[in-house]
Amino acid sequence: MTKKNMTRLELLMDAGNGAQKAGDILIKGFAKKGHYVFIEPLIPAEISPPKRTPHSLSGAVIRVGEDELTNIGSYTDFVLVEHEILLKKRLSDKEFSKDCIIFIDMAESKRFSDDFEEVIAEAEAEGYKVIRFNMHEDALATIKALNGNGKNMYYLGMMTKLFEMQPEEIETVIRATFRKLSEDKLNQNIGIFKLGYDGFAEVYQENISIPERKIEGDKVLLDGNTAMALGIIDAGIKLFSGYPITPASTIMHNLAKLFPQYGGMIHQAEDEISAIGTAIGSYFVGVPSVTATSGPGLSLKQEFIGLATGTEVPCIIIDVQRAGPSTGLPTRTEQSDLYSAIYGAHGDNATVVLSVSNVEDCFYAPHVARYLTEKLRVPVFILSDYLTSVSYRILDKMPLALLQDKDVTEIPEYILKRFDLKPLPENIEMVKDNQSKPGEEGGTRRVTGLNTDEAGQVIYTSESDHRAHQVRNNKVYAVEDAMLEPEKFGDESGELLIVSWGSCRGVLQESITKAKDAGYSVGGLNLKIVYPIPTKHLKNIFSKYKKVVTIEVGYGHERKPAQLAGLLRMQTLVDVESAISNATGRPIKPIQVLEMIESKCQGVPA
Amino acid sequence: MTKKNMTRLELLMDAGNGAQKAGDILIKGFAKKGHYVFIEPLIPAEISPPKRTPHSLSGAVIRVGEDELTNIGSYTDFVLVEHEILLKKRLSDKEFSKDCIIFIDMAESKRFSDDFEEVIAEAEAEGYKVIRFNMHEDALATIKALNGNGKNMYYLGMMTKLFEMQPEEIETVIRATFRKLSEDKLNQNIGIFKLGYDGFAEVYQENISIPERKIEGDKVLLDGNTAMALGIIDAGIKLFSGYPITPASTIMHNLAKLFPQYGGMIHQAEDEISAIGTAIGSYFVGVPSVTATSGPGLSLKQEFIGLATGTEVPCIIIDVQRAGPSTGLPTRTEQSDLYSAIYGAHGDNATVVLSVSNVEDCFYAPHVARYLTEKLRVPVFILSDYLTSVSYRILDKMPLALLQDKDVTEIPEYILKRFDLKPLPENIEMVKDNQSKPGEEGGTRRVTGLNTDEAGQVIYTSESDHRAHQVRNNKVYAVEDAMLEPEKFGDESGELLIVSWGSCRGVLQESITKAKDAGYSVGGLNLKIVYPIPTKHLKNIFSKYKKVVTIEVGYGHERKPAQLAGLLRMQTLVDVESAISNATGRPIKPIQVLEMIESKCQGVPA
Amino acid sequence: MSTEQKEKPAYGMKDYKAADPRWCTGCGDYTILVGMRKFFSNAQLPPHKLVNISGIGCSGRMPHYLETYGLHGVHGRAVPLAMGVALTRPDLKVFIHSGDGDSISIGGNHLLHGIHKNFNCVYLMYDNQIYGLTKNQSSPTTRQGLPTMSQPAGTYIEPINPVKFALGLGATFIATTAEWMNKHLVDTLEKAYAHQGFSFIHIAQRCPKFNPAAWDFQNNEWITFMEHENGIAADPRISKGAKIIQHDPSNKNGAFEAAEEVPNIFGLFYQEKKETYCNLVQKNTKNTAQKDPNKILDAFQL
Amino acid sequence: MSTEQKEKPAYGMKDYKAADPRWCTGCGDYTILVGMRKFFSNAQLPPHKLVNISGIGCSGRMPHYLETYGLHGVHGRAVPLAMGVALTRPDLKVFIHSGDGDSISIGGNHLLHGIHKNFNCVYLMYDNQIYGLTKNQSSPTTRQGLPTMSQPAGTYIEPINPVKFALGLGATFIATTAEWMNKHLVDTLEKAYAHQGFSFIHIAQRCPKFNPAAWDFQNNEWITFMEHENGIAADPRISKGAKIIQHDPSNKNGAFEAAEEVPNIFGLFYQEKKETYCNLVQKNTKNTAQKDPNKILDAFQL
Ligand SMILES: Cc1ncc(C[n+]2csc(CCOP(=O)(O)OP(=O)(O)O)c2C)c(N)n1
Ligand SMILES: Cc1ncc(C[n+]2csc(CCOP(=O)(O)OP(=O)(O)O)c2C)c(N)n1
Ligand code: SF4
Ligand code: SF4
Ligand SMILES: [Mg+2]
Ligand SMILES: [Mg+2]
Repeated sequence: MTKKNMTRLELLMDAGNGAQKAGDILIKGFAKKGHYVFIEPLIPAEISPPKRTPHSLSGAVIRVGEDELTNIGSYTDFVLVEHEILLKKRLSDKEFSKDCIIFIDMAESKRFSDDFEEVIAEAEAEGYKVIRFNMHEDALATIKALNGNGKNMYYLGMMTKLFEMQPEEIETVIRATFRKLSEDKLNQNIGIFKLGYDGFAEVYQENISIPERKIEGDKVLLDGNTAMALGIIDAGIKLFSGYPITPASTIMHNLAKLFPQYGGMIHQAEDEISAIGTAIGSYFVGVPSVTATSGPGLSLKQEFIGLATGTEVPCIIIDVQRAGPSTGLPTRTEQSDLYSAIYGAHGDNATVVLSVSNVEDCFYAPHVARYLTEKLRVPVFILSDYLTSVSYRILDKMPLALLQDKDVTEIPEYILKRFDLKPLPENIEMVKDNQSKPGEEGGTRRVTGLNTDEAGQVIYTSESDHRAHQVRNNKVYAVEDAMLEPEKFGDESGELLIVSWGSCRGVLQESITKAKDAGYSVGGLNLKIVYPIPTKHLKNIFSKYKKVVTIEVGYGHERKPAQLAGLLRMQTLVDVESAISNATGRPIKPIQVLEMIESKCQGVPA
Repeated sequence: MTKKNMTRLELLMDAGNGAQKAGDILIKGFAKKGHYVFIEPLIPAEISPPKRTPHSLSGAVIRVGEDELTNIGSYTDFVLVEHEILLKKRLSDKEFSKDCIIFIDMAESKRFSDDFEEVIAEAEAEGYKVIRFNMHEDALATIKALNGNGKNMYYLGMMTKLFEMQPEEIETVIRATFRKLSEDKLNQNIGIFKLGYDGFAEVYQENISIPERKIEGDKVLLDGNTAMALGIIDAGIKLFSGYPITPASTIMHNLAKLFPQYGGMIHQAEDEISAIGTAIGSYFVGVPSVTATSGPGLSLKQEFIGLATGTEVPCIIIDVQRAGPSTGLPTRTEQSDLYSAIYGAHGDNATVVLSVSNVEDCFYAPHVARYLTEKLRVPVFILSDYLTSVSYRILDKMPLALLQDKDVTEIPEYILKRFDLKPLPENIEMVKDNQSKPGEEGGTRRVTGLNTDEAGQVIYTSESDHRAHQVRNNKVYAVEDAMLEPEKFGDESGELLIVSWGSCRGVLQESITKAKDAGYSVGGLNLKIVYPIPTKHLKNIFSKYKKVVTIEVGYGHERKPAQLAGLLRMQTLVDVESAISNATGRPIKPIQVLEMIESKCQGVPA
Repeated sequence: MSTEQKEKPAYGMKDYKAADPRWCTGCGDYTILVGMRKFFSNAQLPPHKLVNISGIGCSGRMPHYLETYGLHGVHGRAVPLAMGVALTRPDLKVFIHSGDGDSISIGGNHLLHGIHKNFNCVYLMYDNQIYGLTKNQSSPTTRQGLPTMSQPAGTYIEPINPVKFALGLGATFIATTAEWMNKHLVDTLEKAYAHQGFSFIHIAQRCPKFNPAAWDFQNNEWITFMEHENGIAADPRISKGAKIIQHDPSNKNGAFEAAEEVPNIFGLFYQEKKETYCNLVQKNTKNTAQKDPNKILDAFQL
Repeated sequence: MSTEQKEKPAYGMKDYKAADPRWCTGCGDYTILVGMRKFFSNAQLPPHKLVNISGIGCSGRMPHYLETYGLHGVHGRAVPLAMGVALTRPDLKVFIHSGDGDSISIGGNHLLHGIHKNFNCVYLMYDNQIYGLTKNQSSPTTRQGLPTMSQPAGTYIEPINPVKFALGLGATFIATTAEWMNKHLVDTLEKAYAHQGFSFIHIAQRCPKFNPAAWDFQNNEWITFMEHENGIAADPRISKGAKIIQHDPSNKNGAFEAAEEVPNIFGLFYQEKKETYCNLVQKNTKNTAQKDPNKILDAFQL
């Protein structure tokens, strides 16, 4: 039995065969043992592409450990894969650890033996250990009887054994998960599971054990988009107005079920333009609303975003970034909508952009967005990304803010602090003095995207135009003035400062810890609010390091800094390099960061 | 008689009363005397708002001089205004020279004497000389007979006298302009004109004379949008696809008349999204096309712009910038769509952005845009602005390129040079190897916004994603590598370098000359291509000055550099300040630049 | 309070007047503005309960001139804004003002879905058969052959028939009127307001500036009024010389046939009772068993 | 070449096959793909003269699987792209592939104007009454009451009737078919292709993944075929048990009445000859006296 305090495994199957279900059950098992998990589903861009094609790859990457996990890590130690084509596809991502063990189901090798052997040879050439296995005959028979379903239960059984879990406990979770199945079918599935469990000893004799821990406090298992949906409710928002798009859709799906239970409504519009229009209409009459989308939808919303700025109607836009440009790679991750959010609408716009680094941020970002947009009456973005939106984590149950029917200024300070912010000044000047809500007697007023004076009258003079610009931008400066020093990791000064935003925070945190352990003089800084940026703080902090770099999941080059790097350069004039700028659609690995640190610090720990 | 080698006058009337027509006739008179003119129409944002309201202000600002004029200048020396409300409105723009002479028509002062006197007092308090006049009774009678029309002819007569022009010559122009009027009406108008001419001696005894010159070479009188329309034809573009919007519409209006005469077509789409879609469809099948819009339309086109990048289909987008954000001030000028053009589409996009500084640029920009978009197969923007689009100038007749039915690589080098560019390398790598045009046998292929490999197959791997980003961005780097040193004015090194783009070039050029004359150590630099920017050249040039600033017609602040300034900072890390950043909707005045130079150079000429 | 005082209406037409309009002299938009104020005052609608929403165009300026709440949005997209109001504040009354270009050119998809969703509002389509504010381009309702700045050789194709368009989408209220038929206009507004759902009103509107020849004001012979006990009576001032026919507004196929005469026919084409989308969505929330917001995370607990 | 060789068609079905499709097993899109290839081969259309254009959705992938030129655009906006092709290259043949969401939700305005402009193309609306690619949300054609991920308590409102929608816009060709009616599908494609103008085909399409109960395959009793000498014959394999009626496709009012039965009625609703917008625009250029491009600036000379 091998003890590990952290490992990563992955289950790779054809789409529709239940890899993610099996993964879900497995992590609930881990959770019962007090382990922490971080799980990233691998989802095809098509629905159920033909089996035995690379496009059909569907799976779950599961990182499990003794301590809290902030990211998916670098490499996989154990792979369980249904057939050689999926293995080949995943090999190309280069995410297996050097002594990775790959369990490959040989069921289909009879018809495709050459193909199997070729891929296995390829894997072995990389130094991985490939272990072939065949499912028990009885299992195969049951699977046949179930029209091909149930294979995932066999694999689940194998994993249960590999990680020394109690099969009875897992069985309970299976029963809960499939409670809608007939008793018969359920038993068949459990039968397969048990055969997998029992048969594993023949396949592999080692077991992995992660030190167990007593679970302290309430834990929840949540992915980013579910947390965002719950946060929307807790923030006191009453209307979600959206249009389906991957990976934002699941926010809508969650709310479609939950929102009516908490007095809210969801509206599926005919397109993204209409969706934000309806959100603006709702906020104009005083009802907090939100819209959510991904890249292509963000491009479509730009005109209405400008209207929200001009009319001073609050507006919250969630953008779950995916790999672009254009339709791009809809089920891969990226962080490259930052400029589109800040600069996308024509003319000089005033906006605030929040980013989320983890599930907890997803939950609280709607609160902060609501606070900012109602105080300032400028559009506020929440930038999430594919990785954050689909990844599950086990985490401490969050305290609620219960802003339903409360004034947004009652937002607890710990939430603002989470986004490195203190409360805004009480009075914020508006372009238009009268900000009454429809329904208020004596308050009748008109808003427009045309330029107006303080009385709200349409006017085309030089002074009024200048004033309106200044008032709008002052709102953004007010945010900058209310920004605390951003979160930092590692050394307060030294050779290298690494800056991150959004989903890279976890990777940064882990990498800095490791680099410190290795003796490097390095610090980390993560931005939650990415527009405006706290220029004064940053200039001060940057001056304490020899070199400042960013890590971002998005294209960057020495001739074209990645997006955050560019913004930091513009505002601080420090030579911030985008040291890691993955345009691969895959998360940054801690190991990449460590290697970068090594190279930047000339390989010499301080 | 006062001799002046340059002056500025303006005619202010209620909308619909023909101020711009009178201005047009006047400048043709100036042209006959060999003077150069620069004329900026003042256009209300509504069609014909009720008379005697500030919204009704319609007019023509005319700068006239002995030498070629590049901009509208700083201040007006002579104002002819129909009534006090218009004067009051225009006073607020603060564009009258300190010894400005204002001729005010007292026709309406009987009913509004207090109002008249109040405004006149206000003007006089500013130090202007106000001269009241009344039209001749016979003129009033004819105007009444003409249903209120013809007042502009009276004013035209006054101006003709003021500027010592031959009334017969002007009469010829009037006859040509109104050739569709009945002989009777025409004579009535000319009668009014003559009364204005004759009556002026009683109003004011001075005359202004600008040294006459023999006209050398062919001259044309053109505004920016007409030149752009003509350039589109000469560049060999075959389809214009657009949707009406001020101030871009007149490109469409011009082409609607002209294009069919030269084998082209215009398509009015149902909206801006459709307009660009149709332009892309046309270019996909190999027919050069263009779309044109202004701010709100640009916001709507972002999704399709990303598609053009992703599919590698050529695409030219003209954006005639107007004052934003949102609907803003549709008939005022601004330069703040730069970021929306570069960064508006979600994800990492690859684009090139040209800007136009004058009428000649408007004519040649379509050629360069076509060259770049067909060579690189990325979207190419042409950023014009309200000021450039509506302003007329007298200029040398441009040589034609006649690219109709020619391969775009046959573009004459002088045109590229005008945009500080040399020819691109012959071979530019594409994401997709096969770039055949529909109709070509054996070339069948599919394009998509999804990520593809070099064979054009949809693929979601890390390597292909990374490669596609790199190939797209390399196209933009190829432009950067082909960029010459940008145009410079004044000193090659010294205290201060002022950078401009678009319509500010003329102001910059004139200001630098004046500042040099005053002994300041100052240089100017104007960018025609604003994305990418020639980073290497700029770093080198910037290093030769103590301070670098930009002048831009768009919001800027020490906490938020104006758009070009921000880009320069990001790329060069030089502390480029946006020293003049008008968010007033009015052009920058040479005098503003001079004052800025004075303050930056601590008031001390070198 | 004396009875005399009671009889004086609480809200006079003047109470709905805001900024001075900036339209051209003779523009039909003035008449619509008066009609709106007349209708508001007739119905004694409290100004603070009214929300006038518009797109961009000459017509889009309407909200600025009405002393109510107003939202002047972007071009072609008043419907989504209005939907936000209707969904969340059913206590407010929504009026949408939109030109022919705004409605059916750039705004076609929103109008389509507004009609389909049948949310509660009064929709006024100001049809001057031209783009006014951008100075004379063809719109989808411009008559074939009319030269404009965008189609100077004459507008290429036949106009869209807005009534057939609305019928094809299952609209629950469709009426046509003209701004110069003052009483007919106000009657139509009243009827539309009383209807629960998306009330689509097509209004013929003069644009003397760019499309002066769109309608003939010398005689009424080209005009047909549709009347019915459930419909709208012919305009008393205009009906002289006009044809008057009977049409039952519950007859959808008949409406489709009658619509062949648009834009020369005025009255109520179709009306039908149907639950509104907003009602259904609101009900869904109302009928769902409410949960304790303190326990929102409990279902995700391990 | 021998006569035997000559008789072998120059383009077989295989010649139109490109990449392997990635749809779910049992997806109706496969059948449409086969129908397209069958039709192309029947008509012997040269692959390089064909342009297949699509929006986003499962259906939007079609061009990738056809060995012709293809343009896979953005969601809901295939029509503008197609218009660009039709305007500038009338020698190419344009086919548009679009789902129900793509067509009538986000793409409604473009479809509206495509129909109105009546440009030359064959438009295939793949109606699986659901959003497939984004995993099971309500579309404008989803039947009322169906629970989906976006409307889990059941889709709120009645679907839009695509045929009435097209009729209301003055479409010149409207037919309905179903992908499992193989011959009817190919016949419909042929008839649509022969029509000069915007040929709108509504295709009932199975989505076994998310909307398996949309159609009943156990019997044909719910099916009505419309036949006529100028129409499309009932599908021979499906007609057993189905009702067959006569409908004259030149009768527009009759088409509107018959359309009440959509989506259970198949055949040609309406066809009319009308000049296409693209023809008119092209003609305008062709009929304009051409000027010397060397003299383009002369009119502006002083
Ligand atoms: C996105 C966008 N596109 C174009 C415009 C320019 N624009 C303003 S109003 C208008 C059309 C006006 O026509 P219509 O809707 O018929 O209104 P009318 O002025 O005739 O009342 C257009 C194209 C705009 N403001 N925004
Ligand atoms: C602008 C934009 N919005 C949303 C999406 C996400 N999206 C992709 S396909 C689709 C709808 C699919 O439904 P349908 O058009 O009926 O096609 P089907 O998949 O059923 O064939 C949506 C909403 C997108 N790609 N782009
Ligand atoms: S342009 Fe036409 S619609 Fe616009 S204000 Fe003038 S008359 Fe009215
Ligand atoms: S989800 Fe439905 S429409 Fe899409 S491929 Fe699968 S079966 Fe076909
Ligand atoms: Mg109009
Ligand atoms: Mg569908």
